Amino acid sequence: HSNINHDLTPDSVYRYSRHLLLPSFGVQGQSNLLKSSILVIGAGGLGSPALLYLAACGVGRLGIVDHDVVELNNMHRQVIHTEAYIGQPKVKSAAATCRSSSDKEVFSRINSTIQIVEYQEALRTSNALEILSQYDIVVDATDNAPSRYMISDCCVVLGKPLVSGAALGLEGQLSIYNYNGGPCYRCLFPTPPPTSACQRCSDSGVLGVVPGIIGCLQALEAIKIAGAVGEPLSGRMLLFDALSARIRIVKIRGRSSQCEVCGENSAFTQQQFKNFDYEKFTQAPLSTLPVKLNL
Amino acid sequence: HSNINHDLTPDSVYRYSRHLLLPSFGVQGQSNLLKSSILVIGAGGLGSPALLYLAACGVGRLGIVDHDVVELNNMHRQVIHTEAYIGQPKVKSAAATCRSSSDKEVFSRINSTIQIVEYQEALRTSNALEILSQYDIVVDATDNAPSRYMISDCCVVLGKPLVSGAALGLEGQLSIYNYNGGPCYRCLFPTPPPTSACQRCSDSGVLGVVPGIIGCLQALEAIKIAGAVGEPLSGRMLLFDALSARIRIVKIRGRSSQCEVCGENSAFTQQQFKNFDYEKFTQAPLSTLPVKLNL
Amino acid sequence: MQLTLEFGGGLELLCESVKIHKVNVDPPNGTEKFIMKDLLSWVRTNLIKERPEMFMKEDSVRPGVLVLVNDCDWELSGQLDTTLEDKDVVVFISTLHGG
Amino acid sequence: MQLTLEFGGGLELLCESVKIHKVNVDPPNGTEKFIMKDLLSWVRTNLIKERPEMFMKEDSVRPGVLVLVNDCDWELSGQLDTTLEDKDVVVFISTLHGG
Ligand SMILES: [Zn+2]
Ligand SMILES: [Zn+2]
Repeated sequence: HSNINHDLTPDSVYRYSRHLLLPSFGVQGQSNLLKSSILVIGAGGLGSPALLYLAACGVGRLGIVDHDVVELNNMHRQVIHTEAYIGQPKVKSAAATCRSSSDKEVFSRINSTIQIVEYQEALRTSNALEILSQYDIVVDATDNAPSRYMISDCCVVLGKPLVSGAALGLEGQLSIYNYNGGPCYRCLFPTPPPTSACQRCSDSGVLGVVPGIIGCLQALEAIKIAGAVGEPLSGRMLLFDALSARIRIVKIRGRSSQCEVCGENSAFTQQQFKNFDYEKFTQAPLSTLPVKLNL
Repeated sequence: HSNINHDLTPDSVYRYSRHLLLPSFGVQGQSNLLKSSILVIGAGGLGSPALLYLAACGVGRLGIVDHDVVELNNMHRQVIHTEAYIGQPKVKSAAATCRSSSDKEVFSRINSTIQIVEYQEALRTSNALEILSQYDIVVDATDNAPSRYMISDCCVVLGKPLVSGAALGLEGQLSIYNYNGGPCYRCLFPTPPPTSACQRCSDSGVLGVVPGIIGCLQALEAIKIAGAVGEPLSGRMLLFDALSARIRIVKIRGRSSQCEVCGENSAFTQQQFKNFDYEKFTQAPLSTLPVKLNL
Repeated sequence: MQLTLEFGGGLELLCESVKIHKVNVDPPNGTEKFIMKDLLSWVRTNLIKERPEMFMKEDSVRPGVLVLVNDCDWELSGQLDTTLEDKDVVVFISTLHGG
Repeated sequence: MQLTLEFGGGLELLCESVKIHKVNVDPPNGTEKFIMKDLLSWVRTNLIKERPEMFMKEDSVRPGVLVLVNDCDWELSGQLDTTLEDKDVVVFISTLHGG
């Protein structure tokens, strides 16, 4: 292994040595990772493990978007947050766990050597282009249908690969959109589902470790794209059923020439994106208040 | 949902509300979890995510066994540890992340309401019976062959289910042993492999998020057993290939009547366990020093 | 002809929370082929116990439902015209949005 | 007869790091069946490029290797006597110990 040309510092060589030893990842994969930038939208059930592993593995710049605050009923699955941060913004809590944070905390955390950028705001058509354009890869870790359409459309107009995960109840789903000529979210789902089919974790519940598994898989797929290794899960979808411990990886359709956003004759521009009403399109709000549980 | 008999405190109802909402988990599953005890052996790449999710989900008593100290080259995958704990015992670091820890730290962490028991020692035949006997479920998150045989044998003589995970390079494996009449580790692997076939992460490397995924799946299977829900992965094995994003769940043999430890005619007693030399049996040490990487 | 039908992502709630159904179906009178269009109406009649509008819209599945024939998106095999064969596995899964 | 052979858990290193091999094999002279015992010697002759002792021990696989025929442990189908059929998938995987 000696005498390979690389630009890793001695500290990085030591920190990431288990990656450097891998013939199929190695110095080149780690070097690619350190130069990459990844945006994670949502610091909840999916975003928590995704952020932990993306920070740990050495992504050069990691962005976190979330407008929410930490609540006690998040703690069963959002393992990046700590009880001390209940009531405080998730972005602050997640960033503090990933790196040496504010002056208040004298100790550093998982990886103080990477850059973390905090966006303590809801993602909207008004700020999405500006934020997403600064990253190589986007991870959708949100929890509602309008956000998923908005993020996919934004990735199409900006040409960014999208690692999309979802979890509800005891099931999870995962795919990569808009990557290497593959389909976008709208190619698969041109028409939004009826609102009655769009359950949320806050309404229907979720076993905490299920988004944990899907979020880790999102981190893996983002690392594969950023590191330029392996076969990313594009044109395929992973379907996970926790209760029966069954996993299917299925082949899905390719890019649709008829797609209104990424198709051949589409003229969906940045300006049209800015003016598109995703809440009206999906008949659902970008964020809601949770229901009260009466036991 | 109202007026169901249960023994959850109002705080627990709120903290675990997303679990309580699940028809297939609900109050009964959560109540089972809160009364259960789970021992995680190894607070490294597999143990980190397993411990995070087991603490978060509300396992009543969580034991952690590890003799090692946190090193910088663990940080790429052992996301439960923080840079401040480098050089300190992994058990201390992991316990501090899971709960309100020592007097030094005034803030609490993921779940201050559960009991965490620290075993800052290597697991040996001399202490294994005493430690494992105090838990309902055992999670093998170790990194070497002699430990895997020792833990499985100990689970057989004590009648404990074993959730066993492994990860190396870009692959992972997962199964449940000694559960509900299913096979033990020795039923599958009666003869130890040659030492040349027993690579470790420290020798061969591992992509950090791969044990992340397997460790989360271990937490899930332990939660299913503890909560008494779903079909645990017994008599089946999950094989994960991260590079190609392929997962197989295969059917494996049942309990072997010829098994030297769990078989019909076996007379493997606690005393024999105590006297068994696992290092000699596998021709491998229970712990080793990592190799130096020369770049 | 025996088929295995699986429902997921919440669609199982429409069939009494049973996810896997082994069923026997036969081509409609006067035809030889059994296609996905036939299966949808068979499912609607025989398996869906409530809220059929959560499963179908007009003569296809509702938006947000993926259909997989032997682990392959039905868009790749001809959608409603896909011919089914003995022992095929058909999965109906509703896309999830939670996280 | 076409078979798909897969190697994992490090065994692929013995076959030039290729994990999936689509191969054509025929029953030995004078026999009609092709069994796992035949496949093992075929693999040893045709695919294993180095350290054959990491793959086989005597006439079976070495300890620590799981053999799966169509996603099912070969212990359940007769081990070395398992009869193979066209399009079967055989997986050889070395058990991992890392973590
Ligand atoms: Zn499209
Ligand atoms: Zn046994």
